[in-house]
Amino acid sequence: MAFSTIGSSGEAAIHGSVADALRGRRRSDTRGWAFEIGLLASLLICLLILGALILTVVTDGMPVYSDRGWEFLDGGLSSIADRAGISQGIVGSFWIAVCVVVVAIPIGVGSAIYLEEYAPRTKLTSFIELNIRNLAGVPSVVYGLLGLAIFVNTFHGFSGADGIERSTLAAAGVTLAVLVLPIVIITTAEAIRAVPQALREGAYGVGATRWEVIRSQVLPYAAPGIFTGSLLSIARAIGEAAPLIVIGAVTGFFSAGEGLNAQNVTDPSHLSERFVALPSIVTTWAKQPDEEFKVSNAAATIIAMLVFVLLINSIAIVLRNRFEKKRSS
Amino acid sequence: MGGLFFVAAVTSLVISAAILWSLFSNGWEFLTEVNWGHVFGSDSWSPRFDEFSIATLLVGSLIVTGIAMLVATPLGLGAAIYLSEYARPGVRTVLKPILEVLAGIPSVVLGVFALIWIAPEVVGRLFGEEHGRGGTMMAAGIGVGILTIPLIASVSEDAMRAVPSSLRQASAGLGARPISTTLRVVLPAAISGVVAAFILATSRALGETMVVFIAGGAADQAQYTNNPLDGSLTMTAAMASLAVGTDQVRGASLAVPSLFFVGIVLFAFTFGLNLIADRFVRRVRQAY
Amino acid sequence: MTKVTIGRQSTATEDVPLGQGIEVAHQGEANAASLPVVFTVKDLSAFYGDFRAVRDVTLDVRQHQITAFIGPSGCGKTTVLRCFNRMNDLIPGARTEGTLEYHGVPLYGADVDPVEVRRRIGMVFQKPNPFPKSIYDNVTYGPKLFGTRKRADLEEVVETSLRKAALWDEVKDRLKESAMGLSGGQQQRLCIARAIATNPEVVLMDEPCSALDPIATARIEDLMQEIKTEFTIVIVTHNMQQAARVSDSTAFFSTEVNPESDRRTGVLVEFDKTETIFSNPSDERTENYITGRFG
Amino acid sequence: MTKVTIGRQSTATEDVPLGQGIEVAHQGEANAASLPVVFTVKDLSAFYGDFRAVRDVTLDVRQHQITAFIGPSGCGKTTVLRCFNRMNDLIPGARTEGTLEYHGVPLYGADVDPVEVRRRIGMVFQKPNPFPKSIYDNVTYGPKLFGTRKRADLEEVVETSLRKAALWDEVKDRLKESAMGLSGGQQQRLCIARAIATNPEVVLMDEPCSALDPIATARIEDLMQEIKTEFTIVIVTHNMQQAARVSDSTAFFSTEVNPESDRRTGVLVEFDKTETIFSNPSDERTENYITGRFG
Amino acid sequence: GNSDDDGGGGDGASNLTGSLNISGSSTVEPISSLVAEEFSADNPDLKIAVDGPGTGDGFELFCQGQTDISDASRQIEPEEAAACKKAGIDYVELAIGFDGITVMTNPNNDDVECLSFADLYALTGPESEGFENWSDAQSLASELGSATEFPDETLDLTGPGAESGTYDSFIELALTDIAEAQGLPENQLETTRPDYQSSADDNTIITNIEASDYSLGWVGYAYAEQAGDSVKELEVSAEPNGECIVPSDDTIANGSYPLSRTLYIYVNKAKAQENEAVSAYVDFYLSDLDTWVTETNYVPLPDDQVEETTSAWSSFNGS
Ligand SMILES: Nc1ncnc2c1ncn2[C@@H]1O[C@H](COP(=O)(O)OP(=O)(O)OP(=O)(O)O)[C@@H](O)[C@H]1O
Ligand SMILES: Nc1ncnc2c1ncn2[C@@H]1O[C@H](COP(=O)(O)OP(=O)(O)OP(=O)(O)O)[C@@H](O)[C@H]1O
Ligand SMILES: [Mg+2]
Ligand SMILES: [Mg+2]
Repeated sequence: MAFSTIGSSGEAAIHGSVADALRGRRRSDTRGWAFEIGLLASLLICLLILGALILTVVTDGMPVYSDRGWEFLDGGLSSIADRAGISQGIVGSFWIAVCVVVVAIPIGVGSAIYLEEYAPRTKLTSFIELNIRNLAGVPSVVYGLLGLAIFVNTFHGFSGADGIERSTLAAAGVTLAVLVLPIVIITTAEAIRAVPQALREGAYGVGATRWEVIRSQVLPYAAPGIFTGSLLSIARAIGEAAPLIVIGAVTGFFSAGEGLNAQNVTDPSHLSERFVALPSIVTTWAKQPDEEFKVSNAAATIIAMLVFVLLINSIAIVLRNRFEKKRSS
Repeated sequence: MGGLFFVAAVTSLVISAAILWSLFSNGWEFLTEVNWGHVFGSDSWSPRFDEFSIATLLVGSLIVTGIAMLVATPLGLGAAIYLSEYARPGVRTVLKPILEVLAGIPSVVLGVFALIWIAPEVVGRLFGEEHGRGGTMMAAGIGVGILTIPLIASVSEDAMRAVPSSLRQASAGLGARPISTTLRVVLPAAISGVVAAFILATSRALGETMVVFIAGGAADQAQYTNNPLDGSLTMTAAMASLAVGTDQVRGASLAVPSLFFVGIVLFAFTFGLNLIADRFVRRVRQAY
Repeated sequence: MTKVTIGRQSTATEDVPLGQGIEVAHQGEANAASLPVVFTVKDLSAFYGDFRAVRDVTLDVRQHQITAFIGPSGCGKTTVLRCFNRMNDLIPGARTEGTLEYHGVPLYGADVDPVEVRRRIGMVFQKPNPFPKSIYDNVTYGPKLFGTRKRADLEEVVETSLRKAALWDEVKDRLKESAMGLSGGQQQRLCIARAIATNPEVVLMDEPCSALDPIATARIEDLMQEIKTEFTIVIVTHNMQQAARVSDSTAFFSTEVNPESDRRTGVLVEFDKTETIFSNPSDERTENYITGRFG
Repeated sequence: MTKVTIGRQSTATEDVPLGQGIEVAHQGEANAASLPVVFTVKDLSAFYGDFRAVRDVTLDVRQHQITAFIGPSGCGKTTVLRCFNRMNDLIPGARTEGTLEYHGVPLYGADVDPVEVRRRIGMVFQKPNPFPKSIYDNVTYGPKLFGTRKRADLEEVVETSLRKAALWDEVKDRLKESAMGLSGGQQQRLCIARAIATNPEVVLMDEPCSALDPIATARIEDLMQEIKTEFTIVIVTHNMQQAARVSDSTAFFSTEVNPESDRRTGVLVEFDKTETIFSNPSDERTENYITGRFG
Repeated sequence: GNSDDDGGGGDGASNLTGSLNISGSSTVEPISSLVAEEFSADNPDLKIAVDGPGTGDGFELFCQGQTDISDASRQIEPEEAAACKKAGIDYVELAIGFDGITVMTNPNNDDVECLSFADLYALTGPESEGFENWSDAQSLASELGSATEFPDETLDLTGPGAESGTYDSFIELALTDIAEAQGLPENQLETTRPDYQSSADDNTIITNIEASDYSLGWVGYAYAEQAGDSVKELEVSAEPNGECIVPSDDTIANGSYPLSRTLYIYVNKAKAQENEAVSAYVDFYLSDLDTWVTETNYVPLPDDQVEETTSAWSSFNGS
């Protein structure tokens, strides 16, 4: 090494040797440079794909809106391409989201609280946790089979109906709620795990009971995380098609009240009727031979769906980033 | 209060039980009545001809999943490494959402995208225009791959961020350049997380339905083929087709029971993969 | 064998017997022994799962005294302290063996409710951990739990507690502001205020100053001297001078490496009047430690 | 004003002038000034973003000497130390002002490659941070980076480095086993071995013993004495006795609260021969600190 | 609680309630959907659902009494009729229009213009299993008396799945007779070769046709028309070397095009009696048959057949 002899040699000499030693090979590190470029590239490719996707959908779908605008959203299904609208799909998706909020989120948050705050470290507990992680990985189409066998065939779609009328919106909604339940549980559990132990100890230290600690410290602190997780799961549910198909979304014409007025959309009687939802409409139309359905209408429906889904997602993402920053500082 | 929450937690067990019950109580008819010669002997999946060549579906799933992984692994891993090791905080907050948005795209959308864009623009250009005119396993595979990129990216990024920065500092302190630190310290330390990401993604791809159903180039019935440029059915696509064609048929042929039979096979595969992945993930957690 | 003399003023040269050396914040040690015993500890061991973190702890904590725990890192000070208000119940698998009585009542007795215990025995932690709420809400958190609802009462509690915690003057105009905006030292004093707001009999403090700067540290040390007339205080500290300055009795813990498992178990080496511990400790390990050869 | 005398043997009563009080591990201080200067620091300030963490640092680090940084928490010891091998470059927004020369070469000069700097100026961190690899791979990590490939060479490096780090005998039979299996003290010595394996000129140590038990600490202190003949060492420590025991020169940092922003900025209070700092410091803050009035 | 006035307008809002379930042929679905759409404009509170899983599946449901009306692209088969009888379900059969089956190849394929049933049998019949090339079918075709020259190119065969009426009709119209003449066993009279790319989804068929230069496939006339120039419609002759006829509205309506079929709806009598909506819907259906059928690209019935249909309905409905 260059410096073994430093003690003896003169300062000036050293200065020189050190100077050019340190000047180093900064510019010669091509490997590292290429590596970094490659990595960045893979990210940019993802960006590209996203761009292509959105561009395709918009170029194919936008004409429908520029031609028909509100009419397309407000109109009902039709076998005439330039009459067809998606109001029934919006109604369906709306109620599916409601089911998620009403069924999945309370149960999910509840289980997460139990697992993080109450559960003793027993075999049962770790089994439940393993079980939840596995449920999160079960293919959505399998959940469809669950819905078909249990909610449709066994519970008659919660509507007491018979025959094909058992394939109700309620059955679909509950199925999707079940499908996103593991997601709610996992995200909530993470949010709760992120609550500093110091906060809990502080509260316990002045003699709070477990529930008081959860209510006054844990939940408030974890709220943003829980909220984010819930939003993401709603978005997921709105986008899922496979289970709907398996349960038996209507493929042809379907009348569900008329129009996109608040009164019709929020009419809970839809729950006990057969259904379509935005994703199932996309599927049916994408499989039509008629280009107007297959491309234009399908793309237009996708735009409507993406607006919902991406809106919800980005709210969630922004929220989370905002709080991550707050917390880290 | 605790009791209430406990009940909530237990519902997840009920759900799993329900899934198993649905699959087997309905699949039972198939398992008992099918002529197994038509399951292992035949070379085509066509439930209405009582041809149940599971091999056709397995190979279909294998090919699509394989293509998906070939697409997703390099992209997802590359993105993850960049975000966790190279991107400055500012850049990160700009780039990360790309993946998160991508993760939010519903699979139907990617299905349509694969059919009307990937098929002609990617498959068509790469493998000859005649292969780009319709759905193929290639187009579907690429679509599914895109769908799984965010999964691979986020899981392996988490794993790499779990590597304590003290190790990076130690490496830098010894005069290592970022590339050495990444390849020799961070990746080895995070390897089980990366593996887990890969397995999880595989399981996700295996279970992905809509993309293959819409862009897989076959419906209802498929001949055995191992050429990615053909159309064929995966397990999931076969289920979807059965559902669309037959969602209201009650037990006439073995068609509907076969739907649940495929369900059982698919469930078995994904369940196994998830279990393995879980092992790896937990190894990451224990590591530090 | 030479020795280091660390003097308040390095110019000082004449030697002084160690005992008086300590700035004694407490008179009449003579009758200390006569003060009522709050905690009786006999052969206490604390476990995490099947790992024995500390063993053979035997000491008495007396009323209106400040008892200090010192010792190298990992010797079990925190663990023992957290047994005193059953804080360890929160850690899965944590348990104790041996005798730990609070006014003669076995703290780990079957019919003892840990929540009640913590209402009588408050705690201040190593890292200031105010709630992400207003200063006011932080102090009133405990009293509200115990049913104090009237605004007037609460406001009184806030003022008195903050005064006792020597924080009132600094924050009286910003009670509604978030506690997170306070400096580390202020936050710690707020935590003390929060702890005494429910007026417990005992206050346990785990290295309350280790995260603070010298000035804040000094404030809190003075504060302890003031409130000890009302409360019984047990304090864990890494800082021998601090123990010497503030405490009446000192327990010195150390660790012994268990040869086969080579995990280190804490032991109580010596417990005695603070001045004794620092003037002529009877155990050589204590001596090595306080002379700072190690740690 | 009374004072505490803490003696190696509490029975000792006769007084000794402070200077000799320090166990001097280094003879011939006289010619220290003649040793070549490795680092020249003039009016150095270090910033994180626009927060000035430490300012007005002026000192010389001389070859084959041990220079200690002491001072209360948050006073910028680590920050300054990490400027010496540009580790702070890794922290976004971290920068310096003022002069920091290494053998007369401005370390932050435009054409200086931080990677090259770190190859000559090794570092040992507060928490032992061995790679989750085998002991062998840990030590050879650096040499391999710089192109040493031959098995024989590597093995030699491993043995010599581990010997210098006084670890060889304990691990020579288990070189292929994971370093995570070592005790804290062994891990820290492994990190030292890893740092000197690339044969740097300078080794920077940030509280290398703070995570260790007394015995391990003693080992590492002795170790420093042995290797200082080959390397120049800069060490940050919280433990004054340690600084007194091992270092030739000592820099005492303290913090000043900036009234408006009320963030605390570190300042170099005093830099001098270790014995001077501990016997008659010229600054009162230094004195207060070493007499342990503040934690 | 929905507002009665609505976009539909139309003749007299009778405003029925209850529900109406229609299923069956995916070929007929567009027609029934269109009717349903117009009908529900007048009856906003009536729940109508139209599905198109396929004629076979439709009759399954119909004969279990799950649906009120079943769309069919062929007449009900004996087994299906038996099933209905067993379930005590009585029905009226109403013809509503024509659908041609179009035989298609890829526009780039210039070697083939017209195929006879014999050719189709040689290319797609049960005996053709395993044929990879058009030319593989040559010998069988000539054996059946056809003079058509097949190119020596890979044969990419695609068609509807067994559940669709189009599939059945194709076999009935083109294959079965020859199969019998060839003396095939029972179980092979009613099938095509199993080894072809089939699909319930006519779109997939079209795209498969587009996908290969020497593809061959068949699909409903309507779909072929919509697909436009992306496929090449072949002429068809019933007899080997007979007159080649191009599929068109006329040739189909006047029955000269051999590969055309009649479309039906089957109405469950009992339901029609107990559920006012059913009969009202059928009335509405028949009131303007021509429009519905043409609007959905099918071929309307000639007037005399319209007469038959309406009388068939009124004779039941009247009684
Ligand atoms: N939650 C826990 N689970 C398992 N072991 C623990 C836990 N907390 C502490 N320990 C172990 O118990 C022993 C005593 O820890 P404790 O924190 O009481 O030491 P301490 O004297 O407070 O150290 P310090 O001075 O660093 O705070 C240590 O060996 C530690 O590793
Ligand atoms: N990465 C960072 N970003 C912003 N500020 C930092 C960062 N690291 C340290 N600081 C601040 O710089 C100041 C000096 O920190 P530093 O770690 O150098 O102190 P120290 O003397 O090493 O303290 P200790 O003895 O606790 O290690 C502190 O106010 C700290 O809050
Ligand atoms: Mg502690
Ligand atoms: Mg530091």
